[in-house]
Amino acid sequence: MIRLAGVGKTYDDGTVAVQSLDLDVEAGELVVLVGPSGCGKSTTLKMINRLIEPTTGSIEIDGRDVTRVDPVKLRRGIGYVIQQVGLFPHQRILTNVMTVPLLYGESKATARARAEELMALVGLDPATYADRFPHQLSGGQRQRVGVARALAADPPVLLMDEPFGAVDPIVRVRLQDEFLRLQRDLGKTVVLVTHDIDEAVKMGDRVAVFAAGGRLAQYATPAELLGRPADDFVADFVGSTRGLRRLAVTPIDPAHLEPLDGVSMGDLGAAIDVSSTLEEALAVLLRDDKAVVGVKQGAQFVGVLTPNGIHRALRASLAD
Amino acid sequence: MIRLAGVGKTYDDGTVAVQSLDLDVEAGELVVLVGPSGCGKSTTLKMINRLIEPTTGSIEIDGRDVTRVDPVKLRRGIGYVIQQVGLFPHQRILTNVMTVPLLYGESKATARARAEELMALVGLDPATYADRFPHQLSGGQRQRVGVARALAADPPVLLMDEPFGAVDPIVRVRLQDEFLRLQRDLGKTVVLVTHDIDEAVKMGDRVAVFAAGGRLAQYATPAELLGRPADDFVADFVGSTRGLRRLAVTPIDPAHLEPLDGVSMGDLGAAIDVSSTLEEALAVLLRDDKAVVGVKQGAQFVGVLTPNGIHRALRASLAD
Amino acid sequence: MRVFSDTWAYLSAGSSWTGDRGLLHLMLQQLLLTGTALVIALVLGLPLALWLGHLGRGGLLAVNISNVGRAVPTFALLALFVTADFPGTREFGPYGRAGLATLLALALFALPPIITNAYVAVREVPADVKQAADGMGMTGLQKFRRVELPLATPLVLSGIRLALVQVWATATIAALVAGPGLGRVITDGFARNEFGKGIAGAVVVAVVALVLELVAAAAQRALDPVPRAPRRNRDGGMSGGRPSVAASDAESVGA
Amino acid sequence: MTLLAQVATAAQPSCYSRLTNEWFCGQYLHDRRADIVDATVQHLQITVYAVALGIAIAFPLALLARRLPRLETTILGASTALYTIPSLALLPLLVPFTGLEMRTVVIGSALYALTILVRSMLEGLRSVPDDVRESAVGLGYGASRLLLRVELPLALPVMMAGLRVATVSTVALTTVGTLVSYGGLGNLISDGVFTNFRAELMAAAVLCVVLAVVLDLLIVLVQWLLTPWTRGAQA
Amino acid sequence: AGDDLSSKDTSSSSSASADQGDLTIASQSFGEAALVAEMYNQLLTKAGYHVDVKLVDSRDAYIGIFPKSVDVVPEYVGGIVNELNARANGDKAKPFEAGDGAQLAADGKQLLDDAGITLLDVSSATDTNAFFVTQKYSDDNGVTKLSDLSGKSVVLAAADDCEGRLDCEAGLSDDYGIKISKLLPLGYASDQTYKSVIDGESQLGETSTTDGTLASQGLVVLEDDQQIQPAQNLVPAVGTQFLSDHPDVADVLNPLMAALTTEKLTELNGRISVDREDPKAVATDFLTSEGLL
Ligand SMILES: Nc1ncnc2c1ncn2[C@@H]1O[C@H](COP(=O)(O)OP(=O)(O)OP(=O)(O)O)[C@@H](O)[C@H]1O
Ligand SMILES: Nc1ncnc2c1ncn2[C@@H]1O[C@H](COP(=O)(O)OP(=O)(O)OP(=O)(O)O)[C@@H](O)[C@H]1O
Ligand SMILES: [Mg+2]
Ligand SMILES: [Mg+2]
Repeated sequence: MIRLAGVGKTYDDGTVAVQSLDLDVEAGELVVLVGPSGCGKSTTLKMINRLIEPTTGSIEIDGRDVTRVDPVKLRRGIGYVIQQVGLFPHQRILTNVMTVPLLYGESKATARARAEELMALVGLDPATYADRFPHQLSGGQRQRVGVARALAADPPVLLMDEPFGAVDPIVRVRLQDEFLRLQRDLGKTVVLVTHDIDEAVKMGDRVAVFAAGGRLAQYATPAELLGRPADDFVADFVGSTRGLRRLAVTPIDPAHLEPLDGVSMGDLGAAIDVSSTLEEALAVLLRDDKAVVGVKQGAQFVGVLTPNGIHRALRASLAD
Repeated sequence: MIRLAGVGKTYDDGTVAVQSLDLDVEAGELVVLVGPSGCGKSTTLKMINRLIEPTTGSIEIDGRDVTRVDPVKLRRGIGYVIQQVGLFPHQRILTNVMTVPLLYGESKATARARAEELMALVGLDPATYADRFPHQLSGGQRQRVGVARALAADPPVLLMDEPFGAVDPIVRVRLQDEFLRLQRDLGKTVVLVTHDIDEAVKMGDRVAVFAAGGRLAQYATPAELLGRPADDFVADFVGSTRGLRRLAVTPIDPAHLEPLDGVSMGDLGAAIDVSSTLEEALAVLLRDDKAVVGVKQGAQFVGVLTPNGIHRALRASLAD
Repeated sequence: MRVFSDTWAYLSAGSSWTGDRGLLHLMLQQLLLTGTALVIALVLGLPLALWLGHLGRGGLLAVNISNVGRAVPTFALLALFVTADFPGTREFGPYGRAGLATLLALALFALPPIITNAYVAVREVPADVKQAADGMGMTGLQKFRRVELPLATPLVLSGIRLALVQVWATATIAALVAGPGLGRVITDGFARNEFGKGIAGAVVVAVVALVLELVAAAAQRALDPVPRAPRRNRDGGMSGGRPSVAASDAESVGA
Repeated sequence: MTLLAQVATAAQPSCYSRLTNEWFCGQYLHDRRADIVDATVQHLQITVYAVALGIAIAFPLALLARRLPRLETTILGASTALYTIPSLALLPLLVPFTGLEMRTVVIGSALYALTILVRSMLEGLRSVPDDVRESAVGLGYGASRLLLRVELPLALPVMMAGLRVATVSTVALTTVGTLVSYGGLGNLISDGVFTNFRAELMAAAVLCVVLAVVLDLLIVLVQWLLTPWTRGAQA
Repeated sequence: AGDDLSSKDTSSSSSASADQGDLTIASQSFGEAALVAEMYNQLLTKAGYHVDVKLVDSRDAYIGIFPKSVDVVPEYVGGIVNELNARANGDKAKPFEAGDGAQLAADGKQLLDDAGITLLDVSSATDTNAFFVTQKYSDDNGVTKLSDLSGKSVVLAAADDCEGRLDCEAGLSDDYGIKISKLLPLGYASDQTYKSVIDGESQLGETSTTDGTLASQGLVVLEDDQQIQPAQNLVPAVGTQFLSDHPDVADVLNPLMAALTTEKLTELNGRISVDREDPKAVATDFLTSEGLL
């Protein structure tokens, strides 16, 4: 879907932001670019919609070289969410969201209907918020408008540069969850930039870890990244508690459940669904102050997990 | 040491930032104020050094009502680290750090010596950084200068408003660690504001969780906070994975160690010190992909921890 | 064109420059006039504006009033002062009767940029820096002297620089009420059909204005307490640097 | 002529006669109403035309300066240099090309207004937040649409501030037009100066200020109407 | 001055005769010139012209475009001739100095022809430089004419361009032998000049022969007994081409020239500058009483 081959960017002042980057993004995939500040994440993202022209290499979207397409047309097919939100301060929220459909030459009525639908989709009631100006919204609400605006033209590709960067951690988690839910329905091809490894691991189908100078240190699924960091840089970057992080990206494997027999109901805390992650299992275990947690499939208990069982499951997950 | 009794602040426009707050801070204690954005944390902090005058209630430091003291004198006895750092852009780093001693009327030489000492203390080599201007430093370095400046007059009390807010997560962790190390040596009375529950739990001897309007929802040690949230608001604020968080604040209890006997050396991963937290134990366990982790006191193995053992230890910690 | 050769002839003749009514003498008069008017304006406007900036209020009123003051035609002001029963000295010259009237008129003309920039400069010192100063126990005066004033300096200076050039360029109208300065060369030239002479006067005025501008810009750079990191907006040369008058007014509108 | 009657009865000197020569004289305002209104209208015309012309010249220059940073210093320098040409010289020099017409004063005043206008337009365009500009381009705005729909509206507050200063200054500058017959209230001022006519001088000067205040308020009002998003956006 | 716009109104409302087309008058804006221009305006308007009056601060503002886009100018013989002389022969050219108006007009004929300008009838009314002292100075020192000042040392308050002019500083010192100890450029008949003489800062002030304000200020003119002033008789200057197209202009303006005298002009000036009567009203008043309107 998106293919970067040998892409490099050297700024006029000689700064090498990206050296020589190869990166493939499949259709419908959510890829996260993560790395320390200044490592070339934003530069890479902006080269995809030609806000920045690469100095070497080629970038293709759906097999077409982006440099051969009129940049204005190209960008209309790519949703773009900027780090600082970048809403138009002089336009009301609804108008902000209508921007791209109107650029396309859609009728006002169509654009309006679409914008209202999208506002509802990102959890902003049009009746309340349509006529406000951006400065009358909270940071988190503004972020949602930014996402809605990028989605308005229903672009197959979405580029997001630290889309949840400007809000506090609590709102941030909520926005992440909402976007994941949204993405399940929409199935866009998304490239998302962040410098927060937790966010990367939580959001990405695959995560690309950048080192300084736009070097691609590792490109893998979150579980793989946490379980088998490619080198010391990545290991250091994902942190010493990466084992704990892996819990969050590892699903429960029914093979590691212990049988329900011999566990008294009093020892069981709240049950969790078999589709949960190991982290959720451990969290419930610790929260409820119990020794075991029941695991259900639908209404049916399928087994229990103990701390040791969780540990075993985690160890086994890498062996697959 | 610091005692707030029935303190309230209503702004001119009618906003009630803080309702009626009681809060005690012991000498030498590090208390963290945490809560969602706009809940009155900064307002509370600034009332302590009278940058904001309370509308109701009284604030005492060492038994003296702060409103009876000349604010200028009061502030010289209280170090203040502002959220946005607030270095003087027109002064070099060394001069910035020397500001308060000079205000005190200390000699240039003394102030200079002290400032250089402090710069070294916060990890900035005076030879390299003394003559730079603030804009020539990175965000994290600036934060350190802010802390050094606040410490320069050796004030018994330190107020810090999101002192690590402006830097990226990686640098942030480093700054937190450094400050904790510093505080172990200095033993100041510190009130620190953050909106990051992880930071609060990591840094605080005690944590005050604020709800909107400056309501004190809970005031307790981190372990207690995570183990027994006072109400739904706190439970929600500390998050569903608070069980996992508790690992980080619970020390290893030798009583829960299992004996070393019967464990083959091959099953043992890296050993950890007995002064570590349970989280570190679990992290090593998961990282090394082993079933048990050895625990040492000095060079001597004192036992091993298994996942189940960690869990037991955590459960027991609350019973104390 | 003959006019230009006349201009050149006038400028290159030594006699044009010397003597009681020579260019040098008149230039000196006008420099004296400009400098004095600027000093008067500074004494009148600067402390007030700086103080209002320190307090952070009341300044918009001062700024708006002094700005509307621009609408008073300097020429009319001059006429008012000259025709008033003015207690000036009888002696003629930069500080003579017409000279003094011109001084006052020019000083009033210089006030708006000085007041506006000084007020805005102090008020716009970043809030976090001010709060840090308060937080470490500075008194109001200490904060003003050690923090606000040094940080405000560049913008204050650019206001003074603007005023300097405007006053210099406007000072020529003293000639309309028989006052001192290079304006005399211009009116005299045009009155006697010596266009070359008139234009020569204008040329000298413009050249000196440019020189003043460059000198002031250099002084401004030298006095800036923060060595500038290379930035988007260059402060050098004629470009005038940061938003001054314009920026301040933007706020008065929003308020 | 109706004025004759009044003149005939002027046995005791009126308050504006040279013998009394008061600064404020209602009788003068009454007797010369028509002249004063004419002068004010002319003044207003010249000011408005001059500012409009100034904008028309300044805007392309500001765009050019922004597009080609190497030209910026030249453009700002040239507009400042224009300001230093004494009006005493500029207007008579323009006459042979533009004639004894209102346009002479309009062109002269417009040139003087350039200094402030170009500068504030440049500042205005620069005050547009980079993130807004970037997101507009990212969404597929072309250059001209970006300018008209995004940059111009957002630059408005700063530009209007410059416009206010320019307008008020132009009101004052227009008076010099009396040199070439079109000075609006400046004609009265000039006459007042040369004949020591205090009431006339004072009335004209005050009217200048009133005119400036009215125009200034008008611009503020227009700006208020054009920039609804800035309302209540307190820092 | 400053009433150029309103004159348009007058033209449209009071035109009685057949439409003669547009006509532009330019004039200097000082009181007397504006008054005479207004008389031209009223007469020509009555004759059927659409008159546009432009009042400017000094002659050089219109001289460059006359007769190209200006048709009629109320002028002074010496003024226009010497202006043309300076333009044609450079500003160092020797000025025309004839004391008689008609003579001077004849002397300048060639210059006028070259410029495409025709002078109509010369009026007996003349407005030359004059020099005044206070009544008290005159009484105390027995001075009534300029030659009485011969050998005396005085401070002169005068126009900007007085220095070196034969009709001003040069003439006073060379022809009359007056020692000008200092020249204050306070303006021609300006308030500052009056004030300077009245206050005793200077003894001699420059004004015009038709200054109507002197008596009211206790000032007296000294007689120019050696005739250093070139003739400055009032005269209408008309573009030659325009005149041949509109010969009736001469018939309209010549009677006015005949009616005007220095005394009448001085009196009218006084009404305008002392009583501050409206120049339009004064013009109408005069024209009516002379039977011209
Ligand atoms: N216009 C520019 N000119 C020169 N260097 C630039 C320019 N823009 C960015 N850089 C440099 O290129 C490098 C990569 O920048 P980029 O913005 O891609 O980093 P990033 O990974 O997005 O960092 P962050 O997480 O801080 O946003 C940095 O070193 C930066 O300083
Ligand atoms: N000067 C003021 N006037 C009116 N209201 C104010 C003022 N300063 C703060 N507030 C309001 O008081 C409340 C508490 O503000 P405060 O700055 O103490 O919050 P905070 O807890 O520090 O938030 P944050 O985490 O965002 O810094 C907020 O609702 C804020 O909008
Ligand atoms: Mg970036
Ligand atoms: Mg805060």
